[in-house]
Amino acid sequence: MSNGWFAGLDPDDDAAAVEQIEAGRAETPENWPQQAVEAGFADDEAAYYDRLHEVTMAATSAAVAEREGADDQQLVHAVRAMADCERTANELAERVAEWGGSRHGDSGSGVEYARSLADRDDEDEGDRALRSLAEQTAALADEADSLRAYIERTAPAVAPNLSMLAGPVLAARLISLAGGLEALAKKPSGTVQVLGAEDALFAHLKGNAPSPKHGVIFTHEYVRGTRREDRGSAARALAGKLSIAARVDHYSGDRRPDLQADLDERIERIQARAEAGTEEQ
Amino acid sequence: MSNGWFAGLDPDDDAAAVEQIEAGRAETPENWPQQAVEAGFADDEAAYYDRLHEVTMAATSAAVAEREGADDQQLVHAVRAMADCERTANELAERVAEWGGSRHGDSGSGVEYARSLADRDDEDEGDRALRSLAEQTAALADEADSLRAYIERTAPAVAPNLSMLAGPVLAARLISLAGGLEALAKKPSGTVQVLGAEDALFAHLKGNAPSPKHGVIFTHEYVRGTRREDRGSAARALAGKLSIAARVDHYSGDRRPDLQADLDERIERIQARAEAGTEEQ
Amino acid sequence: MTHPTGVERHDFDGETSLATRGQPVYGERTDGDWRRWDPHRSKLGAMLEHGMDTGLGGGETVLYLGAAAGTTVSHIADFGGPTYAVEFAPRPVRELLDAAESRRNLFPLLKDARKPESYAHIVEPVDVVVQDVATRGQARVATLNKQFLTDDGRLLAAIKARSEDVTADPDAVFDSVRAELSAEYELLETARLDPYHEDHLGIVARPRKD
Amino acid sequence: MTHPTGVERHDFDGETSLATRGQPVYGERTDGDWRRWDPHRSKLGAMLEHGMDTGLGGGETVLYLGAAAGTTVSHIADFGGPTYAVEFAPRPVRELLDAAESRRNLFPLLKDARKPESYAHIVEPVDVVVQDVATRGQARVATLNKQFLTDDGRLLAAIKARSEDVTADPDAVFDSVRAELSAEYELLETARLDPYHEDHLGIVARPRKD
Repeated sequence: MSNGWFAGLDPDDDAAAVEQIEAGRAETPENWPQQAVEAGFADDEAAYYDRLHEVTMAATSAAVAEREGADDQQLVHAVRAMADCERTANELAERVAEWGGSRHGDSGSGVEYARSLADRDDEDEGDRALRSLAEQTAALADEADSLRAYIERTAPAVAPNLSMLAGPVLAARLISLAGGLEALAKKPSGTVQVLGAEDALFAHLKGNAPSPKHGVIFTHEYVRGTRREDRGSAARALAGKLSIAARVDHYSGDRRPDLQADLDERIERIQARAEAGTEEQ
Repeated sequence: MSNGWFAGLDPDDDAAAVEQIEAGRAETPENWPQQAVEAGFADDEAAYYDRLHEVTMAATSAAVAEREGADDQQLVHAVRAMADCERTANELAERVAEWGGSRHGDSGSGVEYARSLADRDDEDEGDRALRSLAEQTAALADEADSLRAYIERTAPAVAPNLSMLAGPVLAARLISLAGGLEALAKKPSGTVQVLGAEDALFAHLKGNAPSPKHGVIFTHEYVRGTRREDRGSAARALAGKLSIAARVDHYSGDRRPDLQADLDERIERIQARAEAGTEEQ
Repeated sequence: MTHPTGVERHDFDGETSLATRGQPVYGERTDGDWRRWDPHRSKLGAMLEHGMDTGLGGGETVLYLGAAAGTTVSHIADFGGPTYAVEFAPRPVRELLDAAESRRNLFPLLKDARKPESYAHIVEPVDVVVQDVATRGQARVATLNKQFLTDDGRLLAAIKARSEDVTADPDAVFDSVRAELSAEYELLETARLDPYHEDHLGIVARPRKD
Repeated sequence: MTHPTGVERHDFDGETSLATRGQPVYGERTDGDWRRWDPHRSKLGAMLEHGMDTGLGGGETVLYLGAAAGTTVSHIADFGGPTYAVEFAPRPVRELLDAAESRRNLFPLLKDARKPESYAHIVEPVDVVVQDVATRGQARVATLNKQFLTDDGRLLAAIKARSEDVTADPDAVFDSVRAELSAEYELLETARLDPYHEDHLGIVARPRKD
């Protein structure tokens, strides 16, 4: 015999009812309306159905919100897909460059070269085959661009503060490396600082290298544009603000322009060390 | 001072002249017609130019034939491109399956699933982005098919006997693994037998595994379709005939239907062991 | 063909169509309280327009698999009894929730129809299982959910050929689905749903006794 | 503008055009012995149609880089002296060989114009270097081959913008090529080759003394 969703529940306990709708299980269906009335959960079948309606509406609304709020998962898929397209476009572009070089002499490389082949006249079947491959390569690169545009539109909706500070693509990358916005929000800023530097981190843990100063956040102008000796400070400052932004985005959804102002000021002071000739204490 | 192409040559030695046109070098150009007459290579400048015309026509014809005969290189590029497209199509298909699964529930995988997404209605931007990626994946798979068709048309022209015995795609793969038709023709049949099994071969040489019985020729029906205990014999017989075929294709260009008849007979005898219950001696 | 109680033919801009009474859901035309049940939008509507003998009389307890945004299931709830609506994807369920707001007998569930154990603690035995899931393994879904059907219950399924196999010939797909379904169901009637829905097959079946 | 000896204007189907005398090569129209030198097919032909002062008088010794299938170089050999034709790709050289069959002063060479040492043992100092190589580094090719030009020789080059950089603005590309070329050459005249050839620049230059 199985238990209905209402088994053992207080008829007024909404949270528990929703939990049972979402997570409860049964081997076989049974005459739940009758059992609910017999168990005293409801006065009669009409009252049971009223309660069932209330509870399924609430549980399903909550489930939808939870699944939809996982639009960060869509962003993760998109940014991984963009990386896949960029990588595969480059791999095919190498093949195109080798093949093209054997037919026309060393004429170039990369996706740019593949695009230029799209305009050539075909002299024979080999040219046609190569041009088809070159067009495919260009299309893959275009797909990467298209995904980039999608990310630029979507990331600010999923994580507005993080996108403000890091730009939409870096924001999506951090979310992807962490495995989700919630996961990112739960990481300490020291971890956020080195997300994406896994190889360097591993080498450090094996005793082969100093600890990495920064992971993918290196691509941010505030780190890349800071002189080498101050990059650690800049990375730390940036990672700190990004962590706060991720938490605000996940837990509250408020807009926080003060985070940008604070960050700008801190970076300015760090970068000013270069002119002042100040060494980091 | 540099030497002209004719330096030290017998004026009637055509082969040596062609060799010098092709392989000779000089730091700087000099008044070659004058030097040739002075050296006695030609009676006068008119005679020099006549000889130069003869010799450049011959040398350039030979060079073109040699380069064009390297259409095996085009085949190599095409089969490597086909492998690249198949691999990248599958990589992107994995990404599409992950992304699609998050939006629609586990609905499938592989390129087939990606193709099915191309027909869905878009409900929102995320659907559009995913569909675009799915279409790109399908296009890559189509490109692999297109290259396969090119290889099927081209391999019999480049290596007719090898294509007859192995089928055009396997023929192209063997040529690619060897690095060219000439390189394949020069390999002993024992090496041809295990081309493509480099990982297994390496493990064997390190002492970790028995020697591999077959490489990419495993995909041939004559090996794959033979029972396990006779596969070594079948692979040896096939590799032997493929080696002969490659040599004929590279050196002479004759058609040799007898190779197919011999191979068929040998494989028949090997496969007959299964019915006779004969163990390999 | 007698219509179920609560389903009538009405005139909408010069064209007669099936209709039920309830809050409009998807911009359908109305005639007073009656809203048009568009066979082009609804597979079950198409099955009824084709005169298939669904056995519906009105007031049945229904389990609907693949409720999507609620187009069809809202009509069922208009003339049916307790109606359990199962849908996997969150996006259309937002709209299903709107349709269920004004229908006290419509119970929306964000669940996977391939995992009946995840809603068997909620859904009672039903008179009718209506199925419209665009996924592979549609016969399997019907088989997994047979446990909800009373002995004299009905399965009303719309099978989409392209979801099973996008490259194969639809007739071949339908034959295969019918064969697999026949293990657990006795097929009473099948009909193609053209012109309303291309490459779809409507099936009326009853469960075989185990 | 005086034409070189051996180059005349002739009438072809109601249109006058430059022409030379020799075996037809690429299906061009003929007027008796004279064959039409089509400026749409030939960059040098376009430069002459534009009235550029190439300095050609007829009978020059010429090194032609990028001879391709022989369209232009065959006309040059018709009115020139010893003509050395260098082309990298084997496919067009098949046709170049056909054009050279009947021209005893045309010497075809399957060589790489970026490696002059591979033909400097064959090619004597020349009066004119004609260049039409669709590759990156066109200025560099001209520089590498400057050693073949006599002090009062001429470089006649057709520069293709898209070969240097397929994404950049052609004028920017031409400026860059001109700048690089000016290190080793004095540019005497430049002109765009529209409408015959889009995004091409014709250049007449003479070598600077080292």
